[in-house]
Amino acid sequence: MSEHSHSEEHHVTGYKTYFIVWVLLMILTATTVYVSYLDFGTFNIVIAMIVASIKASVVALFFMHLKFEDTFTWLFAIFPLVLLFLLIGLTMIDTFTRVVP
Amino acid sequence: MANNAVAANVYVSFLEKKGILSWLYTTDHKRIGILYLASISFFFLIAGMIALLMRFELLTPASDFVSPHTYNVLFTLHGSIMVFFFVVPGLAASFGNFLIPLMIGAPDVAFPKLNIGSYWLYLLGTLILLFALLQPADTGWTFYTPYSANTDTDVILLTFGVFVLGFSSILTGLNFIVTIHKMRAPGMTWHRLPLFIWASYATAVLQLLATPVVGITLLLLIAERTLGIGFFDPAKGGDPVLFQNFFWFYSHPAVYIMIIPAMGVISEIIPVFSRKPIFGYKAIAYSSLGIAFISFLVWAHHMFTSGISEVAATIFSFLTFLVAIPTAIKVFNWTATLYKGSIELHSAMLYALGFIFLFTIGGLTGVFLGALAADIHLHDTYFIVAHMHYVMIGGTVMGFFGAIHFWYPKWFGKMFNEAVAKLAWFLVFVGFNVTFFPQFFLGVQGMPRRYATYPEEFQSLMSLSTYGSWILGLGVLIMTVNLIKGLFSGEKAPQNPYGSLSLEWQVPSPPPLENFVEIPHVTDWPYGYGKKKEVDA
Amino acid sequence: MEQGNTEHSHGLHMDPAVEYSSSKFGMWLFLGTEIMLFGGLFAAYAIFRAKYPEMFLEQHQELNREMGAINTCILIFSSLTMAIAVSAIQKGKKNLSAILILITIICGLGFGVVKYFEYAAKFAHHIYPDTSIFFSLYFMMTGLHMLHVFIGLVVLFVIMVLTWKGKFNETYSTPVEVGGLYWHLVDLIWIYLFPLLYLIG
Amino acid sequence: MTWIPEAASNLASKVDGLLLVITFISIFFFVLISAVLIYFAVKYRRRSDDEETPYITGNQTLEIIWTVIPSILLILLFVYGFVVYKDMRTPPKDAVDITVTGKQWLWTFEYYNGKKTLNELYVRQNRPVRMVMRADDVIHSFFVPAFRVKQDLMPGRYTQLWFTPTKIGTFDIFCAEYCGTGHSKMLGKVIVLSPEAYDIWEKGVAVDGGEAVASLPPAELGEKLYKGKSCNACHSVDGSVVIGPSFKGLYEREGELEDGASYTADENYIMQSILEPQEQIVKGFQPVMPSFKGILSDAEITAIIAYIKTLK
Repeated sequence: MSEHSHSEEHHVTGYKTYFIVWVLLMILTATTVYVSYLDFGTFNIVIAMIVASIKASVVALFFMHLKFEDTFTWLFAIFPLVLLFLLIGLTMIDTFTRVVP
Repeated sequence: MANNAVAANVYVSFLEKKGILSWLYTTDHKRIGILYLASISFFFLIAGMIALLMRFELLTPASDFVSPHTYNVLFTLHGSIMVFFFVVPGLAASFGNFLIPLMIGAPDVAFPKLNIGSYWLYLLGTLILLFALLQPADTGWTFYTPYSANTDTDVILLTFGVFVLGFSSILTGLNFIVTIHKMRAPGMTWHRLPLFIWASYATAVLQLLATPVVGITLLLLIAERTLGIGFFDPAKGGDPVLFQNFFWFYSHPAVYIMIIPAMGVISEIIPVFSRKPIFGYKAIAYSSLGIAFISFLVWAHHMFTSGISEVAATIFSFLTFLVAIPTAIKVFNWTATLYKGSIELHSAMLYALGFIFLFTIGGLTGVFLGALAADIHLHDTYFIVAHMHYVMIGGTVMGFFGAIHFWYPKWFGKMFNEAVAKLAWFLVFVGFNVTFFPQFFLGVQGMPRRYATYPEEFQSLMSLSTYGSWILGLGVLIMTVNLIKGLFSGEKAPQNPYGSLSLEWQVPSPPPLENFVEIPHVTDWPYGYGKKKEVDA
Repeated sequence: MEQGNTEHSHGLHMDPAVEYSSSKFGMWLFLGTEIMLFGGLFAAYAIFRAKYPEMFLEQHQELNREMGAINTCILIFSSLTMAIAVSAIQKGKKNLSAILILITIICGLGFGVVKYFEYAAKFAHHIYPDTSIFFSLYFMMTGLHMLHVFIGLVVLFVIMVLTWKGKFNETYSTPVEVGGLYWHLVDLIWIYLFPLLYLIG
Repeated sequence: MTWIPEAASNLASKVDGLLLVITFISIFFFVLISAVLIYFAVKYRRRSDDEETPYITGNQTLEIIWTVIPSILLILLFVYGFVVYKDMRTPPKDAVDITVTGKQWLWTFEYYNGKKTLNELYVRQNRPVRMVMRADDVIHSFFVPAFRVKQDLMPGRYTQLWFTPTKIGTFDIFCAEYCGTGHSKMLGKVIVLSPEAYDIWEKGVAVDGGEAVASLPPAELGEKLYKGKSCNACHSVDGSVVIGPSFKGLYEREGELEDGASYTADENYIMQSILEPQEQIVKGFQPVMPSFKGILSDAEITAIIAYIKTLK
């Protein structure tokens, strides 16, 4: 309920974790660049977005310590993304279902 | 309740310090609240006078007082100033600032420096507005493209001013959310929070997450005028309706940024003057959050005739009806709170009751506009104008006036003349209805909005509306004079003139510098009125 | 309403633990705002990309994939150094932390230099923001991102100087951490911009 | 004055039905709430300062009732609104197309046989019409209150609406989307003719179909055209500058053009300004006037010139 009742701990992440995360990020970057030279049709963008989302999640979870944050921080990290999807989704529905006389 | 009494030698009122710099550099939330209150009231009066000029022009069908272009500039300024300089900061920034720390038992907001920084941003926005007045825009406050991208008037400065104000609003919202999360006094659990806090919280979330979208939209509009990008320009492959989608993604939630704090105010005033616990606390609290969330998903009901797709129109119409439900729940709960109460018709209570009355009309006429086929006929007519003003004046402004009359003794430590306040309320209430009720009929008959001149068949109702605006103006004038007079010659206010149980009334009037001599331990909710409950004396 | 006795609290300042968690929470809220600010552009991207797929496929060839990839690596590396800088200050290693922030800043400047050459190349080919919807998006998205990089650099510079001067230590490092969060967001947005603009195949 | 304009299209009665139902529901709830509010405020008014009040904090059953009942009503209203809307948005197969162009600040209507009219829309009673609409500059909105139809005209793409006029008569067209200085002058008329009258109009030579007009003296006809063809949206007759130069004292006025040349507003200059408005822009004005070629006949131009001559 009251998230400030217990004292906040500093989660000091070890340097090693960061390096592992970094190596992972570099591998993913290499992958996404490599894939872009191949032709999968519409799947190119899908793959690119999945890879980008994995990278973004890793950055958020480890570099930004989201992994160690409380529920409300998670809520406010995720809610804007939900809204963004709704903005894009509903606007797309409008734009691509218009009847052309 | 009385054991927070303060020894006279310790108590220093927050108003004690004098000098303009002590105001401009203050980080005290109560002073910042006053700065906002003064600024928004100033802009309310300015925009109100512009409205009176417009109504005067509309007394007759022809344009015989100002030219059509001037009229267009006037309604643009009236709309922009009222929306962006008055109602959006409005109750949230003024009373939110003053009340949130007091109500949750905190010495100040979470980030006091950011708080005054937000006010400076607001001032910067007003400064930009001043320059924008040199060649004022004539686009309407909605800045629809492509008109706003092509007109010769200065759209860039005005939109940039709004952009800056947007950041002020975002930072204020951010500050409030963190304050409500992190600064509550021991024992002040979520379900013991006053409903004004719930309302402020819902508002702050909207400010935080909807405002940036209008920010980027206005930046894109500025880029369209300066760099020649074409997102909204059909000649370049863009889509003017996209602008409307983006604009209303903010501006519909913005309507709730304006009205939810007023709902919070009503939820505070009614229990105190009924001496009854608020009816359905959780229903009111969670309906604020419900409204806030759904309000993100209804924006295109402003665009049913704009050439959006039928599928989208249907989805948005459905979602629009959903937003009516939590609103209705609030109205029913307020009304039920009065049941078996001991009702005192104090001027603040009159404004609160007026709010319910007028807001119900505003809400019900909203149902017309949510229903697809009815909206097609009513959209962009005076029906919209009337509906919007019933919600914004009948709702927000009534709530704002109610809040001023309710917390005035606490904030300034003075009393105003209650009889004059009641008279002013009567004039405002009557004047408002005479001004705006005829506009529903005008709208149904097809009178379009934003017309500098109009066909003669509408004259009788149009001039009736103008006469009403004079009564309304007189009421506001009397109220303003009464309140200002109270500041100088009012009686000294007691600590808790209405016997309220909320925390802000348990400190002296005006509150001391850091609110509480000792941070209170809260053991109960603030609505424990009534006889089954032992109230500690 | 009962009000218990706590100690006299005049001149009260925030409990450091509350201040720490407030600042971090506040920054996360601000990042939410930033996501929505870019959100308008992402939404515009989604719509125009779906509307004019050929334009996007054809015109993105004008962009330099290698430069984009290099910039991605630079930003990710700068995120790494920033993350370590936060851990370092939390372990009390002020000088290490300051040096790592300095490296972060240098990376940020490097990013700006690469971007400068990219823009210059575009202008040399007479490609401007009003050339097409795609380039409007390209310039607006990368331009707004660049603006954030600059703001981030200024913030980091101030934090670096303060770290150097020993204002932070293992018990108080809030600004370093909060500044770091902002810098990671700049990285995070670029992680999406890079494939969306450079890698659509 | 009636509360709503005469219902003159097939759609109007359906919309009115919806409006009426919502009005009744609204009045019911409004009366309910205000009656309860006033009753409570009077009955439970504070009589003495030490009155006791009960500690009532809520009632689950009531909450459920006043959540569920409005929800059901609202969903029903949504469905009703949608059903009528679907009708409004589905033109019948046999509808006749009329192309509408909105431009600051006039309406142009183009019929299937190539006929063009300005600000006056001629339709045949009981024949469905589909309006295919487009704006030339900024957004406009085609609104006929008597038909209960409204649709924005967008630049760069077509939008549509349809209706079947059911009553013979003349009805207002308003521009309902703010479009600039002349917005409130962007007015038109729908003229619904009986099938017989419509056939005559369709074959007729005069563009605005009035034999009476032809017999007017030129200056009077000119004045009629000045209002009917929206000249008045931009050109005043009292000397004030709206968008274009005022007609007052225009005849034989001398002045400077945008390109520095000088002009004298004689018959030829005025005629050329009507037909090729972009050619000779008077200094200080914007090149915004549309060409009236094909819209005004030579005789009508002569009539307008005659009218201008009377404005000393």
